[in-house]
Amino acid sequence: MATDELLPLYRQMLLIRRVEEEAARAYVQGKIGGFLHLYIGQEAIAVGTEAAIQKRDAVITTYRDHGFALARGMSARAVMAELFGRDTGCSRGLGGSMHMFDRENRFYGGHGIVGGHVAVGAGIAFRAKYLQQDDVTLCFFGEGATNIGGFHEGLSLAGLWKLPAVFVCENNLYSMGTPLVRSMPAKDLTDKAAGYSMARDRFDGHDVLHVRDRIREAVERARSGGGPTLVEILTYRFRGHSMSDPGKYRTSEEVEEKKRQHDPVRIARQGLLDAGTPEAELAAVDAGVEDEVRDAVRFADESPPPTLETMYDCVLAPEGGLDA
Amino acid sequence: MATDELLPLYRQMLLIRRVEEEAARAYVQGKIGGFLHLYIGQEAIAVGTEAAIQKRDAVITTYRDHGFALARGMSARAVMAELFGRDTGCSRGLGGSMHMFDRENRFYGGHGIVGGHVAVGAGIAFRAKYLQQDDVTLCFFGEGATNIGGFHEGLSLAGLWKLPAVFVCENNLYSMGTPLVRSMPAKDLTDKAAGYSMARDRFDGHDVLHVRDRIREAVERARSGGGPTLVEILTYRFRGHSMSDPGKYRTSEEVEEKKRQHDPVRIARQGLLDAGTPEAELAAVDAGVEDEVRDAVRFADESPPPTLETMYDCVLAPEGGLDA
Amino acid sequence: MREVRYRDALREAMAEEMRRDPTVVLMGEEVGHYQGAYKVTQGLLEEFGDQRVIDTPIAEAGFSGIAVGAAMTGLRPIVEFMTWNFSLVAFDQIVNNAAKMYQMSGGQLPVPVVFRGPNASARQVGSQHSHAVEPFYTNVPGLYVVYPSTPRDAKGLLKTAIRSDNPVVFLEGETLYNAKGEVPEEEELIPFGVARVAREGTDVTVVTWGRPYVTVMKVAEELAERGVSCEVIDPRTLRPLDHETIVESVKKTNRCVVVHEHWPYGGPGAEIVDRVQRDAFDYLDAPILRATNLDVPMPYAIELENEVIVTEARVREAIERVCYLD
Amino acid sequence: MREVRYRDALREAMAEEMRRDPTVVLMGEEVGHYQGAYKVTQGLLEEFGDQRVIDTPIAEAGFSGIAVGAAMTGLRPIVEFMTWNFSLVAFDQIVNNAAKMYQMSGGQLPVPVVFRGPNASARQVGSQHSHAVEPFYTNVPGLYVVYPSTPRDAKGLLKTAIRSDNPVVFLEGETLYNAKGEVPEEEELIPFGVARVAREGTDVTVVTWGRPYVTVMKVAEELAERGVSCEVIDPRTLRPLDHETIVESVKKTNRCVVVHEHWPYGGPGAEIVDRVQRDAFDYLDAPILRATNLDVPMPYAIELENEVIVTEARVREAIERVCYLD
Ligand SMILES: Cc1ncc(C[n+]2csc(CCOP(=O)(O)OP(=O)(O)O)c2C)c(N)n1
Ligand SMILES: Cc1ncc(C[n+]2csc(CCOP(=O)(O)OP(=O)(O)O)c2C)c(N)n1
Ligand SMILES: [Mg+2]
Ligand SMILES: [Mg+2]
Repeated sequence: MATDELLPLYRQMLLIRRVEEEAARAYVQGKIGGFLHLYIGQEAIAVGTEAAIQKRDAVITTYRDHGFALARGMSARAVMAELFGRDTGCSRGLGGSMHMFDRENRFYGGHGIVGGHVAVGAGIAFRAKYLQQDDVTLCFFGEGATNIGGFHEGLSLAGLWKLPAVFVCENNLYSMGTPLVRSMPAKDLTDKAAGYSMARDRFDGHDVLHVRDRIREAVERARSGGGPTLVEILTYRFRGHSMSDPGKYRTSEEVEEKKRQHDPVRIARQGLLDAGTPEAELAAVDAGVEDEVRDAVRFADESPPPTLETMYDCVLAPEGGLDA
Repeated sequence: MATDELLPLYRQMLLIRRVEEEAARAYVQGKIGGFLHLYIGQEAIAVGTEAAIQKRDAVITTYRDHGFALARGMSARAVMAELFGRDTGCSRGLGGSMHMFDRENRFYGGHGIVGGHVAVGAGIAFRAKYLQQDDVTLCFFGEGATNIGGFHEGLSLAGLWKLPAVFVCENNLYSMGTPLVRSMPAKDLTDKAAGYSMARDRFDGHDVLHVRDRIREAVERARSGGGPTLVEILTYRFRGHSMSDPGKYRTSEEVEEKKRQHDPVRIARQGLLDAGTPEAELAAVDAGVEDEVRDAVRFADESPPPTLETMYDCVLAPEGGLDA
Repeated sequence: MREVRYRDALREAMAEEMRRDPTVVLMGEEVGHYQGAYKVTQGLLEEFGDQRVIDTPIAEAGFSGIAVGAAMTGLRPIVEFMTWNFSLVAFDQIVNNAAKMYQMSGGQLPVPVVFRGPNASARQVGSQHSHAVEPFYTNVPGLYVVYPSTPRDAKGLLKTAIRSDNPVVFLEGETLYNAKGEVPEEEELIPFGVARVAREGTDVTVVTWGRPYVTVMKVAEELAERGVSCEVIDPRTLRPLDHETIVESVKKTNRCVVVHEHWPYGGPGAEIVDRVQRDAFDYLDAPILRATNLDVPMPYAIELENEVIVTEARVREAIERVCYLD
Repeated sequence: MREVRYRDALREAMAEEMRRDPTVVLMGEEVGHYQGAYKVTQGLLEEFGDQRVIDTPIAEAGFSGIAVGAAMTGLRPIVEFMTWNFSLVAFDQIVNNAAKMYQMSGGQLPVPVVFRGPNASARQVGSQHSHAVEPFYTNVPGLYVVYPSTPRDAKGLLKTAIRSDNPVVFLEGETLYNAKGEVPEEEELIPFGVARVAREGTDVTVVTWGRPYVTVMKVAEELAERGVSCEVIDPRTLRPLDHETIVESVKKTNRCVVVHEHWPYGGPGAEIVDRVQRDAFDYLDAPILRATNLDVPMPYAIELENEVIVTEARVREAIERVCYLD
């Protein structure tokens, strides 16, 4: 086990975890409104993916997007300020929790319509192929998205046109209150891959290095012209679907058991300790994360909301700006 | 070979063939407008299906619907009058070629949006299951429909809920001018079945008795609670996509070869002759069909167009009519 | 009369109709075990079982199409969209299948289906989740479009919708779910196409529906203190639209303001203006004005959203302007 | 000036822009090998190759989404819908992704995409294939909606659309494809948001677009012989709508008729009425009237379709009525 590889990934996962926890707190305090979908429990996927890809690769996901935003390199400040609806947020307070974007870091959102972003992801990959650029697009969605037309059409076209993309289902076993058995006709999601003439992979998503290695395979396939892969990663969300979910559809025993067995942050920390990393070193990392999160909250608190002018400016792009 | 089984099927296929040919003629004469999608070459599917099912079973299909309308028992008069836009047509001249309906014979159209009717077909099957009726719904579509969301959602729900339905792809190798290779990611459409947790079948569709027997298997599975089947039938259309298709995307050699090898009407006729049916008996059948078709054209010609009142009456159903 | 919440009034309507008619079946995301994303269907699974209260996967076009097919052949499905925003992926099913099946079949196949769910802003849920969809559906012949503003109307209209032999687009105000109002104990079926005069007045006719109804009633109270008498009309069904009632009112007041949450371009807002100027032209003492949401995708930030959603200030200003009070 | 068909004018626009800018890519069903279902893209595959002229499977939501994703990241896709009817299955992609990406991303991601194709009745193709979709798309901020009525406008506006950094809904009159008209040899970019006065007149302002433009011009000629002088205004872009030009005209003529093919409820038809009565109230000598398609799903029978599509008789009658000639 290479602790120098794992340590930064641990830090990144912890940062996501702590940002989410603070967001939950701020939500209860009324500083964040609307829907807030936390990524707690699934951190190894965003962070493991980032470790497997290049900066030039593209990522697009659902409304459960804070983890990817941070993993891609967005600052905790920009995330928190967006959640607080501030002009300094990554989407200038116009997007909110579900619509984080970071063009610089090639993070293409943050989408609210289940399945709606899958073809958009395929389109980002289409551009790479068209311009003969060698980046790969990673498109994430929940297992609940796999019955909807948008999923099917995005994968059909990507498979047909051999686009350089990886389609990753974060199967956290629930789609809001709906357990897998009530939403998925196939036993194994990747049974669908053959119908799209795609490669497939399926694995557990709680060990961040494992995620990295398996995602890397699919990314390499896409980059080398081997076409897209349909990947299913088994995971679990420790919180409700969103902050307004009372979570009655599963027992607290089930959730506690999962937390004990499958917490990616805890697993990584234990891995580091087992590999000989001194507790003090980890404590220093933890403290650094705390500072970063505290700073982010303060920053968000102190930032101004967007103005009406910003709002009007963001309806249509100024003409001629793209060619300039 | 049971000629008494085959003869009526031959007659039915010939009727479809001749109605289509006369429709093509009437189209050129300007008596039929809009789109006209002929079923010529695919007759064994509609007729073989009808031979496999019960009157109480339901059929729903695309715009290429005249064959199914006739196979279900609609009169040639009602078909031709609809094509001519007459009040005596099966849809009172409001629907036209693409929207033939026959509630009595449980023929549920005649739909113009590719993929749009697939979930509707699943809904007819849903009703059967809900009311604990034992009819089966057969839903037909072209291979071009298999990339669209409507197809996916209909099949996903039918597979998940084990609806008593059979989903049949009439794979005639072209979707308008698009050959299979440019539209289908998977090699074999039924590779998709596993993703919907469905049974599958795939066979050639030019021998009407073979179609009957294979469809019967899927229907029995559905009727006995075994859930839906995804069936792919390989076929060919001898005419253009619609009357306005110049058909430049395939060679006349290809079409002629197919006509020689795979004409279901000719195959059935030859089968009857080979089994000892006297030519005179077949000639009598042929003549009967001619009379029926000629009568249908005359009937359509002489029928009045629908009135404005009919048109207004068919926007919304009169309230209270269903419960009465 | 007893007080009932808008949310509960809707549930009562469904429960009563499901008791009455075994062909009524409810389907949608999280309508059953979860008790409804907005709890409108709470308790229905327990009472009617999972054959009649059906949790669907996320496949709006799929289950809308299933509902149409079932409705064509003997059932009366109620489809809940978790929100109307998600009807956009089922748009073709509603516009091309539900609305046209009866016509395409030459009158053979009525489609008694109700599509219902919360519409318009749910507060701070961003631009993909804040649509007021009435401009899309009111345009389409073959559909009824209903939009109750009070618990009583919610119940009485939903019962009518469920018994209707035609497809109904039933829009509920998401921010009205907690609103309380009087609802009779006894059965009440409110007919489509009949507007309700919510407040009588003499100086100006204000037409409104959905959440802005609350805003308008409040502004009307305030203006009454300042001596301006507003007649408030709630169309209740947007398609068909009872413009006669509106026109009669305008003939009396000679002024008209239309207030709504949908984007300003077109829709029922503009349609009402069109019909009023056409049929009450000689009676109008001022141009008809509209107070609407701003013409932008909904922003997340609360300060902005508060400006975008039609405000009391904009309603007041429009009324003052048509009354030449400014 | 040379005469060019509307269909060819559109092709010229695409070909010229594709020559100019390698990031322009065209995709849709049958646009390549088949040369376009309506032959608008004829020859483009041969000139630009199959990397830039892409035949898609039938998956409107899929390729619309792909176009949005490609546009967000550097391409300028043109999406051809075989007809706009089929955009209904891609409705969410246009309304929720194309129109909102720039806003949701706080101004980071412009979406320079053009969605184009034939709109409205193609004659006798039945109710699922005869939609005039402008009421759906004009409602949505974040989109441009363009609808040329002449070959010259078709070319000049499509070039502007392709160069625009924002999503454009570009509606072509299916029954205008064969219409001929003058189109300059030299490059012309026609700006969005500027209406065209197609015919000057003094007695009544007639606003129209799409196929009814032809009908209106014909009726205007006839009425001229009877001494009624029509000013005909073609908005060209429906969103943004140049209502100033219309209002100025009405201030001169004091009468207004709006003629369109979309269903009567709402849409640009009602929106134009709304703005005119609002901004030219004191100038109006008669109510504004509309002549429109009838409010029914399109019937197949030719005799009925001829009645449903806005007729010369209805246009004439509306003009006569606002001029009090009846
Ligand atoms: C088209 C559409 N339908 C419904 C919703 C409401 N909705 C948001 S998230 C969600 C559940 C999605 O579950 P899953 O795909 O498993 O992702 P997870 O939330 O578990 O990450 C639903 C039903 C939506 N956003 N879009
Ligand atoms: C959603 C949609 N997109 C496009 C069309 C136009 N269209 C009609 S039929 C057709 C080809 C369908 O091919 P296939 O499914 O193979 O059926 P076939 O015509 O061969 O029977 C197309 C593109 C349509 N009707 N609906
Ligand atoms: Mg999930
Ligand atoms: Mg085909």
